[in-house]
Amino acid sequence: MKLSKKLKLRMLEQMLLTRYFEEKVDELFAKGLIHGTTHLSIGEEAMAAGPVNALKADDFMAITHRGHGSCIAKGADINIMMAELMGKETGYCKGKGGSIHVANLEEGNLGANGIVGGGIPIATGAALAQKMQNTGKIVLCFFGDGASNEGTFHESLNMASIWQLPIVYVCVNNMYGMSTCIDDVCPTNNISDRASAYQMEGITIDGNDVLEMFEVTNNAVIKARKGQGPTLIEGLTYRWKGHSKSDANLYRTREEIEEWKKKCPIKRFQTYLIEQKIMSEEEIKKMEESSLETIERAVEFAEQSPYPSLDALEEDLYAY
Amino acid sequence: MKLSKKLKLRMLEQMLLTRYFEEKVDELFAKGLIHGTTHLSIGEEAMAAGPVNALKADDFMAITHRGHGSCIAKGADINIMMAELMGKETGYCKGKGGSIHVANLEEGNLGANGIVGGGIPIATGAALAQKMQNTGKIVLCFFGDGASNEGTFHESLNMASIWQLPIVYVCVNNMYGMSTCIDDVCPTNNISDRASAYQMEGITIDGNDVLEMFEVTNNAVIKARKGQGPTLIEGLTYRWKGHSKSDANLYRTREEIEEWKKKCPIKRFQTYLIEQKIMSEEEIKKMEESSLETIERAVEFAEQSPYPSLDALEEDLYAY
Amino acid sequence: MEEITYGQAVRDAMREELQRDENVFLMGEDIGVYGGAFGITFGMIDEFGPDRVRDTPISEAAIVGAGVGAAMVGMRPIVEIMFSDFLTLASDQIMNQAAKIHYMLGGKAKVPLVVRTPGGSGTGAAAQHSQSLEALFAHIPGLKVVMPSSPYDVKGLLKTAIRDDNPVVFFEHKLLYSKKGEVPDTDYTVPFGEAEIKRSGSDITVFATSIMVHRALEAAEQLANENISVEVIDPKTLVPLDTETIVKSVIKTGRLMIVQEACKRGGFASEVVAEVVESEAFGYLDAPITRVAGKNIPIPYSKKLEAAAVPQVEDIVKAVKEELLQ
Amino acid sequence: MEEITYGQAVRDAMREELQRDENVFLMGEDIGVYGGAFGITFGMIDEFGPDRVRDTPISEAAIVGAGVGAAMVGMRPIVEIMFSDFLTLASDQIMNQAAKIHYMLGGKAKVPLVVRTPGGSGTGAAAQHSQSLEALFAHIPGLKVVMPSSPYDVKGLLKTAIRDDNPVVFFEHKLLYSKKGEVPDTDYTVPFGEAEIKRSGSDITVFATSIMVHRALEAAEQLANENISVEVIDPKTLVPLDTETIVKSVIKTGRLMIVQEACKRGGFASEVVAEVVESEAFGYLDAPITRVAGKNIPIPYSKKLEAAAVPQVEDIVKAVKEELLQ
Ligand SMILES: Cc1ncc(C[n+]2csc(CCOP(=O)(O)OP(=O)(O)O)c2C)c(N)n1
Ligand SMILES: Cc1ncc(C[n+]2csc(CCOP(=O)(O)OP(=O)(O)O)c2C)c(N)n1
Ligand SMILES: [Mg+2]
Ligand SMILES: [Mg+2]
Repeated sequence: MKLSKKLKLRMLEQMLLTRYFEEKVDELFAKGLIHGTTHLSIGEEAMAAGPVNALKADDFMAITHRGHGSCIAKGADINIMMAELMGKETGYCKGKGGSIHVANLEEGNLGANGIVGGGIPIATGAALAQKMQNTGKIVLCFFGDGASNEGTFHESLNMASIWQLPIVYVCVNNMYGMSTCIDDVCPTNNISDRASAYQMEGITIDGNDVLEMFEVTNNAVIKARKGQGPTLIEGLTYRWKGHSKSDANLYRTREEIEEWKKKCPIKRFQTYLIEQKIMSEEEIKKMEESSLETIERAVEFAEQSPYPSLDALEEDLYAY
Repeated sequence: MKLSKKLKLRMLEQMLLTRYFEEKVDELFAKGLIHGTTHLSIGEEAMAAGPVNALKADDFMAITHRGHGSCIAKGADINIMMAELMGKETGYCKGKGGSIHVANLEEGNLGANGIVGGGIPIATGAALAQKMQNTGKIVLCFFGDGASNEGTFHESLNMASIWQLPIVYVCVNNMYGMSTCIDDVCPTNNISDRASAYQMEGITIDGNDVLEMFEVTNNAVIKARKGQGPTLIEGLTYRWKGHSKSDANLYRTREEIEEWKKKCPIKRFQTYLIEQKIMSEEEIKKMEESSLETIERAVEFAEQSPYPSLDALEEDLYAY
Repeated sequence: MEEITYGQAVRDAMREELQRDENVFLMGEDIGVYGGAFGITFGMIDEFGPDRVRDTPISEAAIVGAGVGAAMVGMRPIVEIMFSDFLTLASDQIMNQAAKIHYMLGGKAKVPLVVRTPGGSGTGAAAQHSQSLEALFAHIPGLKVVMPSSPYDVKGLLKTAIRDDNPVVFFEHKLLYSKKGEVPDTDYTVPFGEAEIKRSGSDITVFATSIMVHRALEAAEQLANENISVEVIDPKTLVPLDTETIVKSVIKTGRLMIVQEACKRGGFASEVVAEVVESEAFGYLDAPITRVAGKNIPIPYSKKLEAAAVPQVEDIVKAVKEELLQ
Repeated sequence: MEEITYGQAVRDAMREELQRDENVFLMGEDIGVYGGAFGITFGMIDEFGPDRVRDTPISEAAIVGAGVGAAMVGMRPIVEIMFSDFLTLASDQIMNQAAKIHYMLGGKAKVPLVVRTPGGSGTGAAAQHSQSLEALFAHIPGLKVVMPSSPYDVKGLLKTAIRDDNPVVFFEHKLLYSKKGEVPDTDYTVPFGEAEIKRSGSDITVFATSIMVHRALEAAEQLANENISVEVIDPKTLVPLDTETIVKSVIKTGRLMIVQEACKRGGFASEVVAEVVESEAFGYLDAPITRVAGKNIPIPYSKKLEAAAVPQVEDIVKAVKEELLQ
């Protein structure tokens, strides 16, 4: 499949924005400007940009607690995201949600979820609605390797299969659920092996290859849109940072981390773009700089935004 | 594998007792002498006698709402069972549990469960305990085709596999969960196909063939006892009666029911026993009569037993 | 006005809403050909087809979760959980997802979902099929909790629930399904948060929910023979709760008794006590507020035990007399 | 006596019980090398091995369910649910299985299971990681519900829980883990069902749970400067509840305030109100009983909102003063 230059540039930019966004979040967290908990996807950027770009603007997606990259790929406004993480009134959730609840239905983002596996049935229901309403839209559902052990995974994939729903399940297999190596808690070689339990196609691919992630997802999206049912795609990737704020990384080796850093999905994509003469080093440099600026502006925006007023405390409980 | 005559006779007797017990329950229910709800396994008797006889007396089992046959096969006292169904003080649960909660830990019966799929993790935990305590005992876990769509099925089988627990899962596939045909809610051909999602051996066999049920379970029990992990065995069978008390059977055809009645597991076993000259028709007749008498005596026992006194109402809430 | 059963009223409400709004649909275990465990949806699959009267696998968490997801993108699902005891299997989707999404997302999403489910004891179905779990859901902000007692109410409240843009947990009562009452043919709704004085009286206020409304009314009738005048209030919805009507009544009668089927400890009755104690009615109380409630035990199977586990008419009669002596 | 943290006290209780009884074991997500989300089990896997400090898949229902099964056949599992909000995923196993098995089976089986879990807000973890859900479990007969507030209590209560033959839901508080207090080196237990007067006073009784005990004590300290004498009662266990101590105190002070972090509506505070109103203390009340509780909203993320969602020391001070004016 031939991808346009424009799309490739967009994906690189999203990956860069994600990387810089999260590096900044890490920094702000250390400084106490972002509080609570936040989960960084540094090292996994291809797993967001690849699949999400296979969607149309009005398709839906449900994401995980480690979802900054998917939000950005779906077109989230970085300013508004940053404001949310700082707990500001101008954030996506008016400061009420924070990092693990960023959502924006207008952009088709059904939201991150603080409950591991909690978003899988929700995505499945959104897909059911597409089918019932004949919208031609599809749903992309992200979850982690660890989440595949939740009962909701099983119930949802089964439902999607028997009803042939227009949904694509993407498992971000970064080898660990918190400290727990997936090999210790999942007896099959691949998580995609579980698809057969639902008579579903299951595919495992290199999650650090944004082009492959795009293509494989795109095929699954086309299939889903045609009414040919769901697919389970597993991308193999790695989280460079700790699970969340307090993680001594005792469950994995420094070597393993370093090994994976060498497989950086962004570097890899950049090398490809240069080798294929799609971008020059110069152009990449520029994109990096402008992305960094975008993040700086977002921090400014967020910092200058007000905190929600106490009047907002009991608002938004019920819809009217 | 060569089964002793004694074992074969015992299995036939258990199957007869189950059949007569449940026919009596059906009758008593119609008369209003048994109330609430009760689920008959008539037509599925081989699925209880076969697997359960592969257990030693001190092995454990967890059963379903449709569990009279398994109780009887594990050695339950028919009198006490009948008393429980009539809500009498002399019943297994002192009249507090009823048909869907018959249990007897002393006989290794962890209990029926009113929650579909609710017993699967419990059985799995009992197996974990056997492994940790190195008892050499194993656990047999029954559930229905419908139950295989509950999240607990997935979570539990996964756990049993990663920990290589001494447990044998037996799926009683009677084609329906209430009115819902398993073909409509499970996309794979067999439920045992799901075992591969847990790197577990999965086998589908004729659930009306008590000898095959015994043998296949027995092999799995031996394997489990050796520490070689769990197995998922699916037996194909059929429930002749409605799901529970009020079932107009609109979801299946009279022909289908009649077709399966021809495959009666008891008749089939009796024919085998006669053909193999293990029992004479005369002996079978005698066994039938004595089994019927056992049931009649159980009814008498139960009828003569007192209802629990109101003083018992708030007893047994906490263990001391 | 026709006399129809409570079960029929539930069905009619759903039928009319399915006709009115193409986004409304039903989903649950065995609700199609079987018509659900209590026959409530019987025949509806013929009228609306298997798409809109959708049989599901036995997967409570995913059933409700799929309802949440469908609701977020514009549908108005009515999900049936066969027995309210099984809500425990879908608790995360109800309590952590449906209830919180609107708030957590800063008001940017809504979840117009109805979870219908029968509760209550009296059918001999024992501990795992007989609970009254409304208090669990009333405690979780973001949910609305409904407990209709009559055919008229159940129909009007269910319509309100379906048209509400928020998640509603709708508790029907198994024993009420066959109860008859007058229901108009015309489209009507019963508002949330408006209690009804089902019988007016002057000696004591009895606040009762679901089937206990009927037992309280029967008790009131008996007590009337002894010249005791009982006012019976049915809140209809626990969330929102019409505290005003209760407070007014207590100010009038000076006495309050709360009757619920659910286990006493931590039941919704306690909440009503606390609300009234914090209200202006406190100063008007001539006697302590009492709760007549289910015992703190699982529901036992044996018939007499089962009946003794929850309030019966005579328990209410007795409790009112004792209360009046104080 | 040594000063140790609440978190350390939890760990010590488990270590000592693991040493004492070979049937005790731990099971939960990331409790091994990681030491759990709050580091409570850190290092225990080295001491007791991966069999007895068992990391699990992310499968809350099966974790608790496996605990139930293991408990039924003689083990004494301590199961950790990483955040108490996730209890919703294991509700069926806790409420319909663990809680009911002993009763439902006519006393023939027992379930000596402890479900340990941190609750509470204050860490900025937002709506799905900050709840106080004790009321849900206190409503279900067959469970015991514990809410320790100090290092001494948490250690002694956890030991009691582990040695108890019934299922116990044990709520720790995230913000208390670092709280220090004196704890004896010798083996001791703290009994269930015995409340403690953490500060004695004469003007008003304040009943508080978990972290609110500390906020109430601080409020009492401030109020003492204004010559207001506050008695602070910590029930330690909600089920069983030591009503007697509360009633006595109320008879003495004539006023009762209940402070809880959980959402107000349907919280355990309401139960305490109802119990006291039904007791002999009713006649001694000089003012209405009030509840100072969490707002009826999910916990918001933004810091100031989060703090405003639950009672703080100044809220208690203010409420006590208002109460004394009545
Ligand atoms: C139901 C539930 N259980 C546990 C947690 C705590 N928790 C948060 S993230 C996480 C690991 C999830 O692993 P995975 O699905 O692989 O996603 P990853 O964090 O690796 O992106 C855990 C255990 C949770 N948030 N929700
Ligand atoms: C969690 C739960 N959901 C639904 C039910 C209602 N119910 C009882 S039995 C049953 C069908 C179960 O089907 P299956 O597992 O195939 O067992 P079978 O009845 O065929 O023996 C259903 C839906 C229940 N008891 N528990
Ligand atoms: Mg992971
Ligand atoms: Mg079946």
